[in-house]
Amino acid sequence: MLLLRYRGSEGMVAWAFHRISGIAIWLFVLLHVLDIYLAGGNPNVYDDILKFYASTPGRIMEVLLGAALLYHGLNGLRIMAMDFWPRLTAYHKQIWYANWVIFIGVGLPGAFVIMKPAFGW
Amino acid sequence: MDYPFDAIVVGAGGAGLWAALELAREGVNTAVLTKLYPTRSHTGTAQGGVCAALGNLEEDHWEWHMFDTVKGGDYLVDQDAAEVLAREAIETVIELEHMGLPFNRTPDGKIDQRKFGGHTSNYGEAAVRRSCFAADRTGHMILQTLYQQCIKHGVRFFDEYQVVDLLFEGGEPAKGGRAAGVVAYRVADGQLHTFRSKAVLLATGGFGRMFRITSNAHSLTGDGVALCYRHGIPLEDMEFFQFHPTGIVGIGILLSEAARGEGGTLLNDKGERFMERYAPKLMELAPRDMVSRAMYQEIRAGRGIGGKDYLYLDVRHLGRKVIEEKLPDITEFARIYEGVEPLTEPVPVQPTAHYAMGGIPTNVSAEVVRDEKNTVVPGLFAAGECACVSVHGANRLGTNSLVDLLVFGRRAGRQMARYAGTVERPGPIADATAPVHAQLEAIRSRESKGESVAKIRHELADVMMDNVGVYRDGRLLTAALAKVRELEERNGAVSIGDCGTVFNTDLLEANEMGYLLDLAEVTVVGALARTESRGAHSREDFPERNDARWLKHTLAYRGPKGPTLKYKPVSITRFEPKPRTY
Amino acid sequence: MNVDLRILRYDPERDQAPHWENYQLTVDPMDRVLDLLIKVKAEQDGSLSFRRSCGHGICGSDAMLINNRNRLACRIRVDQLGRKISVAPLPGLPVVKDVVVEMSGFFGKYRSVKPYLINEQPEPERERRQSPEDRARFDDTTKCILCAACTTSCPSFWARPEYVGPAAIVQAHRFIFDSRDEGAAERLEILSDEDGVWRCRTIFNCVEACPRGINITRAILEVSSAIVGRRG
Amino acid sequence: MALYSRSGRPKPQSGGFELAAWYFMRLSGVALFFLAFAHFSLEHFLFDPSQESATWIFNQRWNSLFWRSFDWLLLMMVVLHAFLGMRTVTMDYLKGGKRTFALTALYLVGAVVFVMGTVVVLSVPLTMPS
Ligand SMILES: Cc1cc2nc3c(=O)[nH]c(=O)nc-3n(C[C@H](O)[C@H](O)[C@H](O)COP(=O)(O)OP(=O)(O)OC[C@H]3O[C@@H](n4cnc5c(N)ncnc54)[C@H](O)[C@@H]3O)c2cc1C
Ligand code: HEM
Ligand code: SF4
Ligand code: F3S
Ligand code: FES
Repeated sequence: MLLLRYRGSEGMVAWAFHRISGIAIWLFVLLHVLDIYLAGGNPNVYDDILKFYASTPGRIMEVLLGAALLYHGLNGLRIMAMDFWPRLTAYHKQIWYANWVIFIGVGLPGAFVIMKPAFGW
Repeated sequence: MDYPFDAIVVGAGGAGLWAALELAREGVNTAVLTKLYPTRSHTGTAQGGVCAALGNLEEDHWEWHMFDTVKGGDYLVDQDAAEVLAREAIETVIELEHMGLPFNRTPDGKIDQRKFGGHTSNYGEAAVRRSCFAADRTGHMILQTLYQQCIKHGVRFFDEYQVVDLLFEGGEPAKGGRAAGVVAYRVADGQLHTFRSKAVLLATGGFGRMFRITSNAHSLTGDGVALCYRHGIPLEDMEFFQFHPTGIVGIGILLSEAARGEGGTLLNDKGERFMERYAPKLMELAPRDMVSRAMYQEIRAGRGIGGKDYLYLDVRHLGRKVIEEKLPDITEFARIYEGVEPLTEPVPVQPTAHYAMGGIPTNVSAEVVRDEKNTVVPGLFAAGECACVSVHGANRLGTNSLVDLLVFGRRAGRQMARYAGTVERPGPIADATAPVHAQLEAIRSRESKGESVAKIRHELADVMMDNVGVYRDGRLLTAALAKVRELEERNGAVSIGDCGTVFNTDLLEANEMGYLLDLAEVTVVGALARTESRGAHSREDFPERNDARWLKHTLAYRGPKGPTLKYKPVSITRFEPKPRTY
Repeated sequence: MNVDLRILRYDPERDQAPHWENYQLTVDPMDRVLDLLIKVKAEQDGSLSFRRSCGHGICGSDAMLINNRNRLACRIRVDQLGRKISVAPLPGLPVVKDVVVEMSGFFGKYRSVKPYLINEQPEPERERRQSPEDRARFDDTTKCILCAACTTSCPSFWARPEYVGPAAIVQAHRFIFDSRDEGAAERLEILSDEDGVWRCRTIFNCVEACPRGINITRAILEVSSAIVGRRG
Repeated sequence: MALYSRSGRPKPQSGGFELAAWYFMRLSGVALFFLAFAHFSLEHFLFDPSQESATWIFNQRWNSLFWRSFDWLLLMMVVLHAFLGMRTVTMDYLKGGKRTFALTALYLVGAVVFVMGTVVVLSVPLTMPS
């Protein structure tokens, strides 16, 4: 598999993550629309689903979803910035690293807030 | 396969492509055959520029350019040809601009020009800005631009078709035969094809690969020149081979004269600008033969860097801006291939085998001529480095090769179009491929017990470099001749490691080795005979130029016992020979 | 220094499929991979096929996959790679033999973008004028040597071989942004096609691979911006 | 061997659509950046799933035209953005019949999700007794 063998650099990793996170979010959205649809028809089932979201595995899933969304969103902005100001391509790696700084800076506290109830805090 | 065409161009460097373009514009049914993809041709490596007396920055005249060419060539230049070169340089450069070549520009938008070795104002007074350039990628841009235009005009290319024989109708050229086409080996599958044609142009480039340290591509093995020689056409002035002063130590990759044109200097071990002793007026911008000799003398006198066989090229004082904007590629080369940073360190350099002044004799219409009386071989043309018009005489000036390609490539195309309109296409030739087929099969079928081609190649490169280099003498040349003949003998029994048909480069390299050996022999024999020093040919046993005896072109014919030499006069129209000082 | 050289060999007349062969060599750290290949061919196996010409990164003959990255064999030194070196053909193109790949598709795409100056105005007596700034506008993309390292490093091209590819876009860019050229509209039309610039996912493998240091992605995005600007 | 030579092809086929899709990916991307993060923050930081229930949704969240429109806009953007994105991914890795099949499935699922979401958003009565 070329994709795994070829030694790309930051740009290739950024793209791979973007693609993977995009697909992951899409799968979640499918699920989410389904559950909210059920809520319309049968509120009790929906309450059960919400319980899952509030459980520890549910929270881990939410953290992962948030991470995917955050990465995808930040990298999406990176791509768009370059689309509209092509000279930024010279700094594509730096922007990517900046994205990670934001990702950690926003993501860690966010994850903490979401996970807090799971530890009973 | 048998392909009928009206014109065939062998080689897709600058010369071949411009000829093809002219033919396409005239609507002649043309094929270009090239052993490499066209954009891989060696023209693409030319860095410095192409001279034309545009006078964009200071006063300049084509007569001055012509004079410099004649003097630079140590008066062995045919002056009628030099006049054509200098005059038409101007219109061809303008035409290239119209084709889209991205020249560097002056602030008012004209083509920018810079100084180059041996190019002067007012017949030798001072260096003049005559070289038109596109950074240090002039050759690359010429090659690309011409290829682009060929695409635009729908030229038909046969990429990776290596021409291995020439076809004649009505006997060999010496018997009055006319060119009838070529035999080509398709590299991808090993098939032989015949291409029949009214007119055939050879534009196969040089043959620097016979030397160990050379700026030339691996593919420059003199195919077209050797094929002519094998068909009885004499070769002209082969003893003149130019050594460029600034090659990368050990491997010969070129650091363009542009570095000196922009103000770079040459230093010896003591940090002296030694050129002031050899050419006080032009200094580092003296013609290449002189600078290379000066370097050899410094090295011999023990003033090479650390006593070794190289010197320094120093561009540090030019500043980052000039270095990065005007000399980007050669800066890269120094970094990659020597691990040296030109911004802060001087770059080690040594002379490198660079350019063949000699080659297939032609007239100013690029028609191949076959004897002292300049009898034309009908339908056979040559242009570019493989040809000898002769505009470079005993030593080519920097940038004049590109001018040569443009001017005579264009002339070749136009003359071929005219000629093709006047004759019938040759008919199919029985067994056209048989001789080469036998020749290639002989190599292919040899048992893998013999020596390898690589061994012969190394030995040839060594002896040519050491004995037939910048300085020569009778003893060294005699020894070289014996060695070359021994190698020819041994080459008859080499074996190869690939017997297949698909992309068999082993077979082709073995075949090319034969060409190089032929040409090496002619070079040595010519050099041994010429008992004078002129331009790039410097005999230590005959250090003076001798116009009374040697102001004439060598013609080497293939004979049963090696080359036989004849001579033909030099055409002198405007400038009488004078001593050559700078 | 000793190196382990691994080459992905394939001879269609003998082999079913490509396979790795190992070669032990004693070399100088300043040697380039091309020197190694020449050495193997001279001393160990004459049947090894590869393209080469200029030997110094100008002709574009010897782009190949070296240590899992596209580069020119004549521009990469042993000391930059270490003791283990692997050499394979450019990815994504049909293999002819060993590291030689079929280039006609690549050049076909190059031709499809009209890579030549289009200007039907009568030619002036002297050169057309162009300011140094206008000249600088497209300088980067004039450097391309059509080595194919970029196009064959692009995951988008691997996925869809129909993608016109970075090299062809670079060539188009060189003309679209040349103040003397009048064919920009035609080229933008060609490149706005579904296999044109939109296939670029800003992966930057091309930039990383380009031996001429061209900022290819910038060129591609400038072309797509030009398309957007023209239509939008 | 001229497997993927494009030379000589006279006119591009679907330039307009590709351009529109490219453009829309960017526009919807910007929109989503705000919408999706607002949505995610609302559900996870302002509130927490443990405090939420179906009734909460109907009574609080969706008892406002603004939030309903907000969620519906989000849904619309997500569906279009993600489906254009998935279209690219599908076209990259699938060929021939498989590609046609996957694309059709994708469009169907897209339409279904769109309809389902819209139905929920519209069918819940706006004012319910608290
Ligand atoms: C490093 C370097 C820098 C230079 N810089 C300058 C400079 O600044 N200015 C200047 O004026 N000159 C310069 N020169 C010299 C000049 O570039 C060359 O002399 C010139 O480009 C030769 O062009 P050509 O068209 O004759 O042949 P090439 O460009 O060498 O092309 C030869 C063609 O012939 C084809 N061919 C060869 N054999 C066969 C065969 N058997 N069958 C089919 N095809 C064949 C090849 O495929 C190729 O297409 C430089 C040379 C070098 C080496
Ligand atoms: C948070 C804000 C978002 C931004 C800024 C954003 C931005 C982008 C951009 C610019 C692209 C185009 C990439 C390219 O052309 O190379 C893209 C692709 C994609 N997006 Fe988003 N997006 C966002 C949210 C989402 C969401 C919520 C989903 C899923 C439901 C999603 C799924 C996808 C998919 C599947 C792709 C295609 C990936 C690919 O081609 O590799 N995106 N996104
Ligand atoms: S853009 Fe760079 S990598 Fe691509 S073909 Fe041109 S030179 Fe090679
Ligand atoms: S690698 Fe490919 S996706 Fe674009 S940035 Fe380069 S062309
Ligand atoms: S041999 Fe010319 S680029 Fe490597």
